[in-house]
Amino acid sequence: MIMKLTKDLKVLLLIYLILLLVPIFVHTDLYLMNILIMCLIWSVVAASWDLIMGFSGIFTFGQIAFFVIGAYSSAILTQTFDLSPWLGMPFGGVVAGLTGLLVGLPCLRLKGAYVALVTFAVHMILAPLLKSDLGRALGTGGSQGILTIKPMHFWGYSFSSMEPLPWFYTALFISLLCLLAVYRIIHSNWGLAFTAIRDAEPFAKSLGINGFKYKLVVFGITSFLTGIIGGFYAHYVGVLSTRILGLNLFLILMVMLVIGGLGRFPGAVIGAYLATFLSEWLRPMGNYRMLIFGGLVVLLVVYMPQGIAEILFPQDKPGPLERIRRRVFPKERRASLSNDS
Amino acid sequence: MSLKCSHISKQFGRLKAVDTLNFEVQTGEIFGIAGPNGAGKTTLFNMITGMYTYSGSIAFDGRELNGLPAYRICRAGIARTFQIPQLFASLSVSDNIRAGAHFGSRRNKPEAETIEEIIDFVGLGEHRDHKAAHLKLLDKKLAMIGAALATHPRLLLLDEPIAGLNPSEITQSLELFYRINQELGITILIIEHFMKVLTELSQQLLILENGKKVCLGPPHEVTRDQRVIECYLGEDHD
Amino acid sequence: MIEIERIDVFYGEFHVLKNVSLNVAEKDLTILTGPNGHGKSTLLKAICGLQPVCSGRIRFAGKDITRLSPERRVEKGIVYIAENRHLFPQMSVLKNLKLGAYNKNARRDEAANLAAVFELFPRLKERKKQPASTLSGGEARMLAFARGLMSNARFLAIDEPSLGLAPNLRMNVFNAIREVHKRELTILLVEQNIPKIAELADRIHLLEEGEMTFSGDRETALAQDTIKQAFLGM
Amino acid sequence: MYELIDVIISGVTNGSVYAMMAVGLSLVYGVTKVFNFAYGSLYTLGGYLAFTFFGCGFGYPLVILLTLVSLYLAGLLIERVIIRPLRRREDWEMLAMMVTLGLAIFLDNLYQVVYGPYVKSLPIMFSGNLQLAGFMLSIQDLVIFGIAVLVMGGFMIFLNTHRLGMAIEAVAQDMTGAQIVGIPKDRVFGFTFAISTVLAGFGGILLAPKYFITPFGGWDILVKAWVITALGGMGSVRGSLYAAFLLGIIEALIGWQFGLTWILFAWFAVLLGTLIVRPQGLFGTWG
Repeated sequence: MIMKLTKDLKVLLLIYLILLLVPIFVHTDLYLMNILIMCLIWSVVAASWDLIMGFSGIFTFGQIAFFVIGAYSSAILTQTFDLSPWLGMPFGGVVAGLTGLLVGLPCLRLKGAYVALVTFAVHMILAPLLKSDLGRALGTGGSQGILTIKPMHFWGYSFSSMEPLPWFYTALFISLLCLLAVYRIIHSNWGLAFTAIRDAEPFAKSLGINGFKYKLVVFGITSFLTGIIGGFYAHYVGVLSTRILGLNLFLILMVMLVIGGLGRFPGAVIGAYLATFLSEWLRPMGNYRMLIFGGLVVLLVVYMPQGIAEILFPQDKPGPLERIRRRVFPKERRASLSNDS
Repeated sequence: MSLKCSHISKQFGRLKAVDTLNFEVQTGEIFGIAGPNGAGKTTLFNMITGMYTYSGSIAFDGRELNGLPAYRICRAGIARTFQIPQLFASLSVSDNIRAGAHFGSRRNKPEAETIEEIIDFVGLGEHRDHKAAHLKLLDKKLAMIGAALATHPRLLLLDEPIAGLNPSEITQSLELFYRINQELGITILIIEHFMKVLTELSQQLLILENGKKVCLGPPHEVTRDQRVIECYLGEDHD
Repeated sequence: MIEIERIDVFYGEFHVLKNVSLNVAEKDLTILTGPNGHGKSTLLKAICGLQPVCSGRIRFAGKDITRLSPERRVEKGIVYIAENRHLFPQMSVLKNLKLGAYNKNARRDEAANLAAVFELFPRLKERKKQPASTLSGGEARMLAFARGLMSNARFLAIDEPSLGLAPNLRMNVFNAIREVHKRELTILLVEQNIPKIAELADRIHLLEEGEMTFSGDRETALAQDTIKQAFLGM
Repeated sequence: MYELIDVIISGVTNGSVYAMMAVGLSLVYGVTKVFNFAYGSLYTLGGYLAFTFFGCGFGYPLVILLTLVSLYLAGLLIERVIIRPLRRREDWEMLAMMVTLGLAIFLDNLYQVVYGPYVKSLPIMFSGNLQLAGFMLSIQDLVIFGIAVLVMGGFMIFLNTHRLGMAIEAVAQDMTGAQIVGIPKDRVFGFTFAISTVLAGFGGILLAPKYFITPFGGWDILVKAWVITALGGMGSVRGSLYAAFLLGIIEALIGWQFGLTWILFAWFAVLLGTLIVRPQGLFGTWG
């Protein structure tokens, strides 16, 4: 296990090392830099979603809702109180995290499909809520959205949309922090508890794991991380509207997870990069883009449900050849099993 | 006295799975439970470990357990295994045991030390880093017992721990149960169908049928009891 | 009638049946005994198609049925009566019985079979409107048995019919089995309560740790201490 | 007062169609354990298919017939091609949710590509109103209500008396038991999925003259059918019926009193309230 930890981490750090150097070659290409920044943002959302869905086995559909809540909170706070976005982002995280706890609470007693329903309903009602009078009173700008969100700044230097480099390295830094947090959690005792509850809840409880507590914790922590990066998104893009709650983004995020493989940590990150690029690459296809994405999800789930992680990080499972061999020669398998002991 | 169950009952719809049952388990003994399928044996375990709500009282070392959630009962010093091996399939053997050591135990001993001791104790050294899902049945059972032991229990409930094992594996398991009882001083409650095993292992034997106590006493007496022979061993048995 | 040839069955990594062979002759009542958890039920399920077989063959009336779907086996007359019953809890007793006659060979005999079943278990007739979930343990077992009889079986695989039953009910079930056997049905019965039922048996088999450790006719079996030891443990 | 009764009548009409669709969603979950995210898109599919057949110049009876047959075949195909292969896997219920979500978005965008983003509508089945005890009842509404009730009633009778219907219930109540009596499990799964597709699509046809057809219009319906199903108890057909009428009326009242934007909140509030008190829904049982 110890060996595997470092392997996951190595992959992650290698990715970030490459990303650190990439701007040297492409920093003049605004379009490409923008895609890279979006990759960094979505990788955090995908990894958080994977933490709750893949590692903890809780089927939630509320991740984008928390992302949006984080984004709006940070935008509104920095605007209303004229605060620095550096404070807005953690504040967005906290609001999203608290909402996560609130949503998680009724989900504790519910079974799989019901949890999906409640969280999906949160996603579905968030747009009308933000557009409503109540939302407008909070400063969401109603259906128009928020049009002028403060950009980030650093030591008095304000980031501009024409210069991608500061944005890129800030995104790199924040997303790396968030992903390292996800990595730490997966390999901490919390992660142990999450996975234990997913794999065998009664056994986990009989070993002293408080199921309620850890399910709540995972709701809180994943929505917190998602909220932070949501805050960054708000300041980076500069405008916010409820359009982001449309189903396209939802599906693209799902593609990220399916490509990456559920519960295969750096998988979701890689899935996020691939899906973001794929999405950009398909943009000229117009309406066909989402058609292709939908079809892609169907094909991937049916034919490659373990995602790309299956290819990149094969686990100590018998490979396909071995499985066929075992099916054909069960006796041999029996002999080899008893030799082991 | 270690565990005391007084007038405990559990009903599922119209079915009385456990029906006003009374018994006491003495500290340090091995206490056997047998009875036909559906007699309420596993239900009883689920009640003791807080997986079911029930009526009546179960006290452990004088502390009332009824109403405590499962994880608190574990921390009170009761661990269990399951009939069909339950493990954290995607985690390694040592992580399975770590879960017990970290969450279940209140001892201040370093976790790593506990894990090593237990892996040695149950004899899973070579499988330490293997995924639980890929173990064979005996090793799964050993890993499950190991995780339970890692919580430093004073009472261990074993639910049909040798079902499906071959004779040499059974011998190995029984030896382990003795060592758990003798070396670690843990009281054991064991459900088993194999009469021979129970008569050898246990100091007291409880026979259940339809949730009711049929007979309770030292094994050699129980197996001669007419009612036990009728309900469990067969009427023409001698 | 049933010929099982060296079958192996796995549950995941766990080798449940190891190279098991068993023949049940037509119109015989064969008892399969052995300790719990040693593969008796799995063998019955393998015969009825509920448990895939890894290697080996199963033949019924001379034809290979190893890869046949459960419903095709029921059509051929192979009927399983499960130990844990598998009734349809929210349906009435009558509906449960009618579903027993689902396969197309049993459909036309539904009325006749229903009358016969009610004659055999008058108790069920009294309760035919009641949902199955409200039956007592013994009644539920009767219903499971009766539902099996509705399928126009040629071969019945009965899994521990006496389990958890009070002695009088147990006699009821045994009498029913005796009655059914008289109608020239072939029966493979998994049972631990041997002395009660042994007088009916033509052959007795002992399955231990997934291996057939004894096969023989009634007299030899009852003379053997191994049988007693194996399932009484003493 | 008159207005209130009008509102309730409209609620009951919508409720009847919701009930029909919720029964389909609940059935497919109860029997096949698939939580069908594409259910809303299949509702839309019904509308578009009918629209297409109208384009061929057919009249209502033939259009409905052709649409329902196509829906049935589509349901069989979907079950066979993308759901059955998943069933072998351990985590297939989760994968089934993802695959149907993918299918939903695929279908929605397919509609958009084929039919364009603008609303389509079906001709009104019956125009005119009926004067009854001082109330104006639209004949169209009455017909919709009548058809929905008939379909549901017929479906209930089918489930309770027909052999195949009983087989479906049997699989829902005990899958192994169903196999023991010789019910072909796979065929029942396929048939159930196909029937639920027909119910969804039929709902689409019935509501299309009133609410139009849009490529993404199914999501609203999915959430509603979903809430009804959860409120009534997953897999409980009877529960879905009560919940559908209840929510149909609540919806009409809220829309009338507070405006359309609050409808979704009301649904969600009712759902959450119920789930907190009874996590298994009104009539559901665990397991």
